[in-house]
Amino acid sequence: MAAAGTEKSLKVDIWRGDDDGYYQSFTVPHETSQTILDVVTYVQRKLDATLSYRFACRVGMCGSCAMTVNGRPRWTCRTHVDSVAEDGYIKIDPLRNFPRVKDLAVDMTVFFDKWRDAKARFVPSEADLDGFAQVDPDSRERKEASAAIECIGCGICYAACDLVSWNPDYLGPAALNRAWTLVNDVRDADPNGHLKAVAGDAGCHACHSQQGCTSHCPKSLSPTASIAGLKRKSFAALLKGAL
Amino acid sequence: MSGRLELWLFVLQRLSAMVLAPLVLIHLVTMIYAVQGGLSAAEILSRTQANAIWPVLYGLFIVAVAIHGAIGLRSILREMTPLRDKGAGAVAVAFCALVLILGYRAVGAIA
Amino acid sequence: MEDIKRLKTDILILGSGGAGLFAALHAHKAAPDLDITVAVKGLLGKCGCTRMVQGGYNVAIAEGDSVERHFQDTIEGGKWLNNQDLAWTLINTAVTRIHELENELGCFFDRNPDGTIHQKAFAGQTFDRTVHKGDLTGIEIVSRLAEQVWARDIGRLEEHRALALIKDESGERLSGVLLVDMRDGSFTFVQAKAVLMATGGGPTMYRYHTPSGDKSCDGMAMALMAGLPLRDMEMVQFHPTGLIAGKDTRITGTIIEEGLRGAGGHLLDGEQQRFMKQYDDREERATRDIVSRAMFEQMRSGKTTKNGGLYVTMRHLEPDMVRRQFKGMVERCHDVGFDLVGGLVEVVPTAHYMMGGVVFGMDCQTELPGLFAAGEDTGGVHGANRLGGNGVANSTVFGGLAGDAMAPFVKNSGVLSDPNEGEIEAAIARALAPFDKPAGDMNAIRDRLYDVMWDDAGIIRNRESLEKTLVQLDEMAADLASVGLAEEDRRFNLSWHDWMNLENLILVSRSICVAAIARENSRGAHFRDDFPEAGDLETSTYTVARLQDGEMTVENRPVEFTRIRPGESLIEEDAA
Amino acid sequence: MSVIAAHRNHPTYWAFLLHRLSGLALAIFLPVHLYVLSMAVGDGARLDAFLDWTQQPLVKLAEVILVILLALHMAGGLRLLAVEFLPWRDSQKTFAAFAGAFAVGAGILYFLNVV
Ligand SMILES: Cc1cc2nc3c(=O)[nH]c(=O)nc-3n(C[C@H](O)[C@H](O)[C@H](O)COP(=O)(O)OP(=O)(O)OC[C@H]3O[C@@H](n4cnc5c(N)ncnc54)[C@H](O)[C@@H]3O)c2cc1C
Ligand code: HEM
Ligand code: SF4
Ligand code: F3S
Ligand code: FES
Repeated sequence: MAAAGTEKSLKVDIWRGDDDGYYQSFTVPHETSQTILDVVTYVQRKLDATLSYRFACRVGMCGSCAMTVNGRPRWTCRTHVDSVAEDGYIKIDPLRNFPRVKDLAVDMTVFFDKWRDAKARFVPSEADLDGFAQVDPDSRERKEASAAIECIGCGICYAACDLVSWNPDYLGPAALNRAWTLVNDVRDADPNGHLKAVAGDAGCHACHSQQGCTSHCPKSLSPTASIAGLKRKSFAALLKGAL
Repeated sequence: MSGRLELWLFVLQRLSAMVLAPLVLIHLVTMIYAVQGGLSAAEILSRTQANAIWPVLYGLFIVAVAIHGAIGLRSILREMTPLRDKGAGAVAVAFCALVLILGYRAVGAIA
Repeated sequence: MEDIKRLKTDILILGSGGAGLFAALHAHKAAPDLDITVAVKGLLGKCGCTRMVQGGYNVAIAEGDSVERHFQDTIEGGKWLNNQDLAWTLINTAVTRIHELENELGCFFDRNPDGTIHQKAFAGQTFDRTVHKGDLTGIEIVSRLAEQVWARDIGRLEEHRALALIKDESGERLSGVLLVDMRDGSFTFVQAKAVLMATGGGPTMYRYHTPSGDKSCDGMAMALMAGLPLRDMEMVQFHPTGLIAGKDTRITGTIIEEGLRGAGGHLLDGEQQRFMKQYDDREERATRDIVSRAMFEQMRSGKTTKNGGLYVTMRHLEPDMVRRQFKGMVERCHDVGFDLVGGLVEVVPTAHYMMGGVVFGMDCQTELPGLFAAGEDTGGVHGANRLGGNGVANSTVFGGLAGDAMAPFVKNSGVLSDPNEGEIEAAIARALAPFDKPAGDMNAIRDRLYDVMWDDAGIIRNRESLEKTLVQLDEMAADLASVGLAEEDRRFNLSWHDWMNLENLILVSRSICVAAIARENSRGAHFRDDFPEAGDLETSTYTVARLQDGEMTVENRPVEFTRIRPGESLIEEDAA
Repeated sequence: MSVIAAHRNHPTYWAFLLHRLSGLALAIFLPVHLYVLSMAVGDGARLDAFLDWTQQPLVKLAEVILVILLALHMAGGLRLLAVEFLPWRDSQKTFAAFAGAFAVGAGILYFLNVV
């Protein structure tokens, strides 16, 4: 492929199969504006039509395309090859901490189930359904909520966290991060319910602030800070006897 | 399971840590100061027996560290060894008891 | 014969964009005892275009604004081709829907400094009425919808692709939908009392396109195969600025915000010269269709960049302003090696949205009893052009209405009718066809489809180019039919799905071409250089395409001006 | 390949690891320490003999390490308490560095005084 042999090429090792699998090596031409998703796509389109992977939006909005790239969990559609290749070498694995489906695709069900178990969803108050609650954009609560709200549910934090591997019941950084936005949502009718849901045995207190979540979140969110917030709030609630 | 155990353990561990921090600091500073002359039993005892504050501080330290260390060990065991809730809990309780017993003997000795 | 799994459900929803998720929630609310299943090509809430909405959600709630004004803008934007009753429903129900989104589902839209809801300007509108959450409104909406669905007892068939609408023996009623479980490649027939088609169209047959990768007009193709009529298929909206990052890059075609032009960004040709002045006095700030056409002409003249596009640049503007105001865009460009703040970013117009789609009524019913449709799969709401901000309103409004309608439909007249087994078998045979053939170059067919549609059936078209395209589409269909897949392994086989995507795209492209040939004028998104005039508004017609015995037929039907006629206005001050 | 998996190779993970290992080491050491101290009960000579034994360089080194660990653990613990109880965000990395520095400082101080 490399035109006149001048272009560089990449050596790419890709995990094939499910839990029992192997690495398959490919040589992929290196392009200037190439992302890891492009590399994977190239392999599927031109080199091995059976390669499985997942993506949707192509631009970092859907959180479907996360994989492990040279050992780190990343969104592949927004990871420029040049920023991760080590001497022209790339190794791509499926996302850690998830059951594998095939090749680079994992089963994310557990991640969504935990989101549900963390009761990480808005609880409306019956009273106020017609207007818009007045919310000062500079209030502390709104700022806390805003700082954490733009999660795309990519599961990268979940893959980066050792607690998830050590304690399979642990709700994980993303679900807790979402719960924190709700605890700070002045419109939510059940802040205590949210705290209760995350203060269980595998909830926010299981987190040891490893901060793998925060250092890998492609949206630069800090689940660590959100979880710390939940720890504080539930601590206070416990002392007040509200839990 | 009450569902609140972890929360209580968290609270206890953080509170005990907050208690330990100044105590350890004091201990470290006195140790650094004390070892300058070289350690001896008499020297230790003369220092600790001179003021009733020492036994109190060390007594507090023992309680705090027994709780704190036990909870810490429990997480490590649960997370990094095949021991799960029960086993880790048992080890933690044993640790706690051991530290309390040995600790009280030691504090008793220096008082 | 293939072993297939059979499931039964009361309500089957295809797709999990704004339309699908809203339908699920509304149907569940209306009748919690019904069994509801959402089947989706990707993961629930993590695919489709609603998630990609950046700008926001149009709704007339501000003081001084009115539903009449919003309606007027929508009809004028649609160049008088809209089904006015549908548009009226859209605009009125959007008011309910936005409150529902904010107060019941938990979307946390942006506020003004005084704490009231913020509404921003969006092109083509006489009032600032776009509710938003930063420039990631779609993520907020779909994430909130998805988590509400997860929290309820609603079934999910994720990574299940709908292949065909299956009728009952009589052929008079929908029996269910044949799906393929993409993970293991097995087939499932889901028999349902009501089915909602909310697969979201998506003009991904053009070389440059914005929608997410899972969209390949599957719903429209299934509708055509089932003999259903599609209206306004010639109306494909192009967005002026998509990224172009070189061959084999997935990010190519995705949107670079329009706000860049609004904020003073310049478009340059390959020689770094501005060119918009030749086309419009407003230069870069002209409307979407004008800028897209100008760019297309410019590209045809050959003065393109390395990757075959043009440039947008902000380098003459205050770098801090650009960095602050367009943070997301700056980062996105950076991730593929472009410097938006101080350099040049390569852009092209890009196929964005299909105004056309399945003919449906106010309660979202289609011609086929048991089949409902909502969202981008449907036609008629937007006419010849969709206002920015009316797309997500459309999918959430009609998705919700479909849910409201399906629940009583199932209760009152829903039956599980037995499928026509022959149809199931035929659909399976069609899906499995490529496995029997020797591997071939599917990429070449895809490239050809992209190029042909882009060059001859896209931003500028005429009879000759469209007829040529139709011939080529037939050739491509024949080529595709002879191309097989190398391996038998059906598990998570994306190449197999690519094959089926192509098949659907080619079919739907044919409907676009016949409709575009039938419309001998230029309106909104449809521009024919052999008929550049808009034509008489009073006698406006809309196109309806159908597949009948393998032939794509089309007819023009008169638009009914049920609420206002061209020249009239519902806005009091205008009328006075 | 590096000694640590790439996803773990960031300052706060190192901080976590050090904190955990130091905590573990302390937990193992503490009972011993208390046992030895309790020998002071009535039998100063045994403790003194023991203290003499601790004058051996190897034991000395072990002691220094323990003190470093204690300092490390405390600094790490304080960092954690700050992360958890003070509404700070991105200062964590600075804290990790600070913690390390404090530990080394205390250790050296001890070392200098002892040797
Ligand atoms: C980049 C971008 C930006 C946009 N910005 C705006 C904006 O600012 N404002 C606005 O109003 N509109 C905007 N739009 C348009 C808006 O996104 C769409 O109008 C609307 O979201 C369509 O919703 P939908 O529910 O019909 O389809 P989608 O949200 O696209 O959902 C379709 C669903 O169907 C699934 N599906 C597809 N095929 C199958 C199959 N065969 N079987 C099962 N499931 C299937 C898909 O996976 C997906 O889940 C934008 C669109 C794009 C692409
Ligand atoms: C000097 C004051 C101390 C402070 C401020 C402190 C602080 C902390 C904190 C906050 C934790 C919680 C870590 C987590 O769960 O993520 C912790 C864990 C721990 N501490 Fe301490 N601690 C101190 C002293 C001690 C002492 C003297 C011991 C010895 C027994 C000890 C043993 C442990 C253990 C074993 C853990 C578990 C480590 C882990 O879970 O990773 N600590 N400490
Ligand atoms: S918090 Fe960040 S890493 Fe985790 S799921 Fe959300 S966006 Fe992804
Ligand atoms: S990585 Fe895991 S341990 Fe806590 S800070 Fe993040 S959730
Ligand atoms: S493909 Fe959507 S985030 Fe990467």
